[in-house]
Amino acid sequence: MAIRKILLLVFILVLLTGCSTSVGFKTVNTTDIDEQQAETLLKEDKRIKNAVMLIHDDRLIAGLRVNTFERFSKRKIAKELSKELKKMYPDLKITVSADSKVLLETNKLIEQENEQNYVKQMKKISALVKEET
Amino acid sequence: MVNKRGLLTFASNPVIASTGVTVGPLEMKKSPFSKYADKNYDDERCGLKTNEQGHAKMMEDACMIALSKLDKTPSDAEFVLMGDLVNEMTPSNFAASTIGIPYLGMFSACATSVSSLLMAALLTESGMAELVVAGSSSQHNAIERQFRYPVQYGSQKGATAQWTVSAAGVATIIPHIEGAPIITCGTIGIVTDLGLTDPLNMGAAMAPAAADTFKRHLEGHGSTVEDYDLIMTGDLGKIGFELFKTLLDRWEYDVSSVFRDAGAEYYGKHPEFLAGASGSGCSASAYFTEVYDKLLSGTYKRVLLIATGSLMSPLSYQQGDTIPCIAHAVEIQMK
Amino acid sequence: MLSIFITSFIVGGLICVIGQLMMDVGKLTPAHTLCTLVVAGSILDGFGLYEPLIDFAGTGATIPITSFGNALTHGALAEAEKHGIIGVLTGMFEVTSSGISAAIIFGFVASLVFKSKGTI
Amino acid sequence: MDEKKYQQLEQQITPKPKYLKNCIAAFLVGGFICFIGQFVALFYISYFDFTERTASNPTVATMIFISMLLTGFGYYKKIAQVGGAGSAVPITGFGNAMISAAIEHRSEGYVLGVGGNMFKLAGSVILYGVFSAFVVALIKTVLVGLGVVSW
Repeated sequence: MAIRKILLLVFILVLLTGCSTSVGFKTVNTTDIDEQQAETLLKEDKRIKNAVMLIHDDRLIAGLRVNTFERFSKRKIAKELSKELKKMYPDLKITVSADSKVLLETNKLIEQENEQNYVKQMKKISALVKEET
Repeated sequence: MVNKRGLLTFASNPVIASTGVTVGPLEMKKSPFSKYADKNYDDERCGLKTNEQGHAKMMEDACMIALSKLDKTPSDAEFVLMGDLVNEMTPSNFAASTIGIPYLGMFSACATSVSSLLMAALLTESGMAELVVAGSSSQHNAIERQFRYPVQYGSQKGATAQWTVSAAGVATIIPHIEGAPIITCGTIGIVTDLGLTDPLNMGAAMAPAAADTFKRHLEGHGSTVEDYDLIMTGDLGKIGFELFKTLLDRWEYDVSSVFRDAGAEYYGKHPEFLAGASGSGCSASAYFTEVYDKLLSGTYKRVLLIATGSLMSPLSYQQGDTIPCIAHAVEIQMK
Repeated sequence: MLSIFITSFIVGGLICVIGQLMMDVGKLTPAHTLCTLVVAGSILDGFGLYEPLIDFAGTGATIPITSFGNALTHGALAEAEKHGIIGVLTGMFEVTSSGISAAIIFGFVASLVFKSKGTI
Repeated sequence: MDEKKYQQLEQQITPKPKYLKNCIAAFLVGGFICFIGQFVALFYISYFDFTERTASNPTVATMIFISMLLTGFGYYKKIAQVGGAGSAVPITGFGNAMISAAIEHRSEGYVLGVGGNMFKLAGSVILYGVFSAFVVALIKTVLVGLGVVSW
């Protein structure tokens, strides 16, 4: 009985491994601000596994996924990066979060490629991030 | 000189004329004793609204069955002595109110089956009664909820935990006639408390009481283990029964296969029921089914029944008190 | 995304093992065990250690009862940060009410629908 | 036979709990409940406006709902017999404590029975949770006020 349970578990885990998609690093910029600086900042941070960044209008949203054992301090990492980005782009409203919801939503937004939606959705994401503290 | 305290001897040879046993659905499925039972129910509450009402109904049906086997009605019986484990024994009270026989509530926890039998024999012996009904019962849900947790609450039970049976066992006692098992003597137990406090290991708490009563009975009535075809304890369960046998072994009694425990055997030693069965219906329904039938058929000539009870309440063990225990013994012979 | 499932399983399982050891070795009743764990959760949050655990293990840290103590303390601390000492009293149930309210509501619904059964 | 000797004998004969087996069972059952919870949380994150953090509220509520069904149909008891703390420690066990008490005491009526007894088992968890939270938060607030630690 126990063996069957474990087998089932392993099976589920294997399934999950197959499904899990890794988005890598992705940046979309609809403004003429230079995004290179931000991109390298995220890419060179070894703690970060995946990142999706969207710059539109006067907003910058970055959804991060950190390495498994860095998750303990993922809030701190997000805060740190947020500060640095603020330094780089003092004119933008910056939202950085390591919450997978932000990553998912931002990614979805980019994949929809509907620019009219951007402002509304980006506001919503920022609001979600604020709500949780 | 042999100490005669607590010993009873019945010179007039009162007999158990008939028995009535009702069991719940789970017992019907899992218990080897249930094949001797007179009635079983598909529903734990016997189709009634509450567990306690079902409990009373089981008791009442058992009484009616025992009486009907003698072609008697409740109005023929002089006394009814019975008890259970619910607060203030309300199921027995309600059952007594329905059948309308003069009633004495008996409480010795799970030893009620034997204590009521002894009292019934005494009433008959004294000449005050021609027909006495005696018995006890328990119902799993009602007891579980009172002594432990709600029935559906998930708590892991250890190997010492016992399962309260849903069953009622009743016997009718009349003055001597031929061809019925005779209640020859008995021993009233002394409350024994060796300082155990775990309410989920009652077998261990009760074992010394059973051993004490056993020793006093054998010494007081001058018998030996070899005289008996069966020595059956009530609801010690597997662990309590082990302890009981160990104690007797230390006192240099011959612990042979004549020793059995109703609680340990009640569910066919099924591991799901852990240490076995308990409850005042356990000993009653085991004694008044298999043991009584085998006495009638002559398989057993002389048996000693020692029912054990732990006299605690949820209040007492939560206040940190120990578990006082009692055991009563009755000797039944077929001549 | 995947690793959260594994960490959740392991951390949640380990908290339960602690509970099991308290029950088996420490001979505590389930109620005592749960109370101790709740208190432990609230103390951990006092040191700011429980939130990182939630970030690491997701539901592995929010489903065990320890999170209940954590959430109560967290609510109280968040309010205290804003309103000072009075916030300790007022903020307590800010975060956690969902567990208790769900248990109350579903408990009542269950009492309407189900009957207890003594089968094994 | 005196008390001490008997208690020693009792200790000898009473089987010890199977520590290792119980712990493994608790680990698997408890871990599995959290694992299921993670699926539920993922569902709320993906399809509703919940972040990882805020999703824990609906997740807990959903787990208690599942616990209600398992309790009502009599399965939770069986899981608990195998899992031990693995089923008692997760929030589903808290739900089970309240729900089983509510079901059990319906026979005494909805106000005195269900209402009065629902918190019979779970009440102590709420009490100690609230009280310890109060003490911890109070100490921390005072310490912050004194400048010993920061938020």
